[in-house]
Amino acid sequence: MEKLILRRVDRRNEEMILNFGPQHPSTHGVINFIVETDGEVLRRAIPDVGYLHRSIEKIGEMVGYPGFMPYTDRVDYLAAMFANEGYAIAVERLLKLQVPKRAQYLRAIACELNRIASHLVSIGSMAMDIGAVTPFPYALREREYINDLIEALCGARLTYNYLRIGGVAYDLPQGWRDRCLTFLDHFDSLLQEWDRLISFNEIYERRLGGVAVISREQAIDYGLVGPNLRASGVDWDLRRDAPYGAYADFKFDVPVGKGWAGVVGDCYDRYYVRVLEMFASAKIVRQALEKLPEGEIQVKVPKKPKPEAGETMGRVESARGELAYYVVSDGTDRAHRVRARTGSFLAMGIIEDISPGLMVADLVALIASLDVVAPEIDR
Amino acid sequence: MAQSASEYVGNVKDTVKSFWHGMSITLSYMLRRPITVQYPDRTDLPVRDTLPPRYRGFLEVDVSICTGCQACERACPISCIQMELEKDPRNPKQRLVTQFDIDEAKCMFCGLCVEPCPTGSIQHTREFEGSQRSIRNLVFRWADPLAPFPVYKVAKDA
Amino acid sequence: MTINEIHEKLKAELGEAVGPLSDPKADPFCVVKADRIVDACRFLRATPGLELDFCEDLTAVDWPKRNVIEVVYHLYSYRHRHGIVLKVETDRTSPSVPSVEGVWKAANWMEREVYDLFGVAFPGHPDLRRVLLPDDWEGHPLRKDYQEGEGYHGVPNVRENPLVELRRLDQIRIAEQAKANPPAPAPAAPAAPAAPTAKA
Amino acid sequence: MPVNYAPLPKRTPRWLVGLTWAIAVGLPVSLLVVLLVLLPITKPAMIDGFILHQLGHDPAVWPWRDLLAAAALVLIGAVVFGWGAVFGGVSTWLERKIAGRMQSRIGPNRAGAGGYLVWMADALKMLLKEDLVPAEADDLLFRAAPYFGLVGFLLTFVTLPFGEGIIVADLGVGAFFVTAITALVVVGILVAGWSSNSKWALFGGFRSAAQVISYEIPAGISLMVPVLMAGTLSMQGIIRAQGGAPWNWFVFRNPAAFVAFFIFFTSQLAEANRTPFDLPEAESELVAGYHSEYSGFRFGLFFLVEYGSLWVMSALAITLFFGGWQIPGFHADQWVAVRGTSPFPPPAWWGMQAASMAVFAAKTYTLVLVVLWIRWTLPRIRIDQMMNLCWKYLVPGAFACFLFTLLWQLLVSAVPRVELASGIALSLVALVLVALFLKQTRDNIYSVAGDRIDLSNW
Repeated sequence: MEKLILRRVDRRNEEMILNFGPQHPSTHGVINFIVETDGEVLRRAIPDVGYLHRSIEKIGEMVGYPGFMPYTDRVDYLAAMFANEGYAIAVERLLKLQVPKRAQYLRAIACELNRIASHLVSIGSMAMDIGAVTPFPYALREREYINDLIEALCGARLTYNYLRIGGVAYDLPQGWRDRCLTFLDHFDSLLQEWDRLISFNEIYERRLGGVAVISREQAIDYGLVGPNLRASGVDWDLRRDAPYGAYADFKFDVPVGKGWAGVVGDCYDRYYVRVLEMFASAKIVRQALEKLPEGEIQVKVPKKPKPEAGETMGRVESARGELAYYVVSDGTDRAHRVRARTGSFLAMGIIEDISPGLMVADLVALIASLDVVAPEIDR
Repeated sequence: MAQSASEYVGNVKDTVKSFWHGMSITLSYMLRRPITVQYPDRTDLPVRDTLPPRYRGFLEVDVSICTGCQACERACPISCIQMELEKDPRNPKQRLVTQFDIDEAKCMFCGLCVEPCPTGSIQHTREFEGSQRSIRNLVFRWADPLAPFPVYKVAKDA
Repeated sequence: MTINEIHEKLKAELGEAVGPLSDPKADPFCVVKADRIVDACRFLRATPGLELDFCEDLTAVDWPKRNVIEVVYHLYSYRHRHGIVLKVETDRTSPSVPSVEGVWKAANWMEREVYDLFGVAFPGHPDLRRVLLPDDWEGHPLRKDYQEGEGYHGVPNVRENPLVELRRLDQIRIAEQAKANPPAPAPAAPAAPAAPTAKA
Repeated sequence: MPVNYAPLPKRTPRWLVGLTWAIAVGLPVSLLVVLLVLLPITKPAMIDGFILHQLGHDPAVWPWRDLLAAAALVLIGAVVFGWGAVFGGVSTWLERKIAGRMQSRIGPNRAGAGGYLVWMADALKMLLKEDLVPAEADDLLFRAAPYFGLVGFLLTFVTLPFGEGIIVADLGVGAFFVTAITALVVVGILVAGWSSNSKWALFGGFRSAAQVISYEIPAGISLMVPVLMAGTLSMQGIIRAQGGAPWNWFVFRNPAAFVAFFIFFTSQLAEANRTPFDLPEAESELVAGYHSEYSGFRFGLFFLVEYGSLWVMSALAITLFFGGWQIPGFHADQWVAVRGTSPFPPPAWWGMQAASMAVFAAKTYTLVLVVLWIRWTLPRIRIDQMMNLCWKYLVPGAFACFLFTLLWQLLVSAVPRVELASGIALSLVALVLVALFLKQTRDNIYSVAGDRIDLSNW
């Protein structure tokens, strides 16, 4: 059965057609690219996704509202807290619940820690894809501290299931606050070391500067979100421009691409925006810990909530950009339709159109800079 | 592309400066103690004991206080808990649980079954090492069909 | 600019093709005729006061009772910080909605996903292929009446459930024990702790 | 189902530590001692003397003379191959251990104390693993490819010195011979890349061809700088032209040689496919590059060539720029004095030879450590940047150094003391740079709260 994707590849001339994936060290999960190369230079790289499709949206229609929460963790396991919060916000708006202040602060703390952990994996694996193997274990070492913190908070390292509809499952354990503050002190000294080790490395800047530039209009047109969008110069952050939960009380700066190593919107900008964002999130966690109000952490919700018919969209600024849960309810205790719109899915859409002219090594850099995660594409 | 002389020399200078810092950092890490621990046998104490109390490992049922209300069975999204209750032939008011199986191979350790339990008989342990010869061994059986355990009745005033 | 004003402007532009704004149960939306959706989108994107340049989401909802598949467009504008939700209804038997890929490039992949999981054809789409499922997959999974086949290319997707299996074996053993000593069975011994059973 | 936790082995058992030390020190040193004893004896002059005195035949007439010389050379070849293999193995262990520590993890420590025997385990595993040949691969070329590389790697030992008198054959064109022979390795890589019938391997092969061929030019030119200063192409001659003390080494005696060393070192990194030039086997792009279809013993050979060329590369750089086996404070005439005139060299001579071998091995090993260290710090360069770096930075730089050295030699012949002045000045500069670097490293450690130098658990 000849794959339809090969129709798009014109095989008249003698270019080499390469299967870049699905099992390949630098595709960050199970993604396949049909790559048409002329020597080192690519004619075109066509993404072929779907290897990790578990139809989570169909499960959303079969499992009740609270039962779907653990599945949201598995949409993007590197940033599971945001998926929880997106779904929770959508269902709370359907049920017209007011989440207590303390629960919103706990959500913000857990989410920002999770953002740091997700960005650490992203920049660590990006450095490894470019060839520097050593920064990866350093990034994972810091992530281990965060994993231990979140494990003490909610019991799991990756698929947290920490949030519930109407609030949060647990409160801060004993002594967690001080452990978190000591981690933040240690973490803040890391930026200058990380910069000296890899960010300002001449080869690193050369490999990423001016590569696969995405202009401002292109980013908006292709629907890029999050760090990929901000790196192209669009100053948009959901936490600041359409604040949800407790983000209105925090002051933090949103890094925007400035062409640090060449052009605004190139691979280096997408990388360095994530590095700066990590340290902005560290400030948010610090502010949230200081201003943590007292109060209960979850609103009373029936075991089988039955929201009245209607639809809503819960938007959250995830580590991979604006994650939106579009939930349609028809009055029964099961959702009629649950739709997770993720940042990585649209980032894949742009690869085919900016890949012509890149080299094989640049395709690796582009995939790493867009920080796509396979389960988030295929859901 | 024509490079000006200053740009040419600048590139060389940047390269040397950035290599200098990068190399010094990696050398500095070589002289420090590694942070990795050698699981499973060279850890100073078993990893199970270093986990925080809220860790969600394998499920454990305290059959003496299980009221047989099947709340956990309903709460589990993947339905990997299966219970079977029967009337006790000797005194009709007492119910017996003849089957209480949890399929830990399918369980995703989400913790949704622990919350609705009225007496807290089902809990997560800190046990996570689940490698078995066959996947069927991962089905934990908390009630013996031949000797079913009586359902616990919560005292009115408790 | 609130959603009502956008709706007024849209209604002024397209007249009867745009339905009324739904009462805000949760998020208000308005229904647009299928053939005028591309003009509506181009209008919403082009006019200086609106500039909905971000096609946030394009998905579909299947309503078997009303025999309709709704294609939902969530549009948003970064500059003006406002947005609107459009819906297009097509019948379930042969759903087809003109593609808005010309207006936003983001719609390309989202329309392919809707085609893949709902079967809605998008005439005018440059490369309408299945995006998630293999090319030779029959049926569209997210439809309410989707019957799951028993596997793909001979690979079964059903695993025998050990719990059901164990219950059947218990029945057999209880029956044997009842046959062995019919009078009152031995008093209930305390339950065996988590002993992995020896599979019969 | 809990794992039963055996009590933590407080210290590895005494006998294992002893065994590991025995092998770690014993194996390489014994090979070097065999080389030390064997090489001087198997010189043609010594063989003729041996035939004349011991066997009482006239060497010119005796029919078996050439056969005896050939047998001696075969024996030397085997020992040198042994030394290359052992060094290759040991550096695989060392690289994994250094990589581990630099990435703040432990590195191999299960086989033997400190994991030293892991390279023997690897070698054994490679022998036992099935070395399969892909279906449509070109059988003959596929099987022959590793041996091209191996020959290219082993032949360089012919002119590489080990000590003052310890060299297989002190050819008059030693340096030129080594540059020519290392080109054979790229033939092996190209053939491997093409014949394994995999697009990725083909990519790796072509990248390596482009890289090694284009980097031979800056290597060749920057190699000419010490040859100009020494006036001879023979390896021993170049070393004898340098003195033992650092200010007598070529690298400091001529500022252009200082630059030429870095150009030579960079291009040798590229020829040995080491980071930042490891494009041919870029893990994150080409999976494993040219040797992705190889397994078992054939892969072992490629592995041996890759790690063995570490020694060749460093030995060449030490010979040309850092005064090879010159023992500080021991001048050329003292060598002649200690040799004496008797046909069989006195024990004092053997002692000095061993000392010169030790100095040479120590210097080469430090340079090998720097090469390993670079691998775990720098990212990989892209192919067009690699070509750009070679043709726009290294080749013009090498030519500039070459011309500067010509003028420098004229200046030196006019004012001999300027060479000593430059030597002392540059070696002081080098000393200051190293001191600054170590201070910077120490600051890195103490800048992080709670960290301190801690070499336990090696």
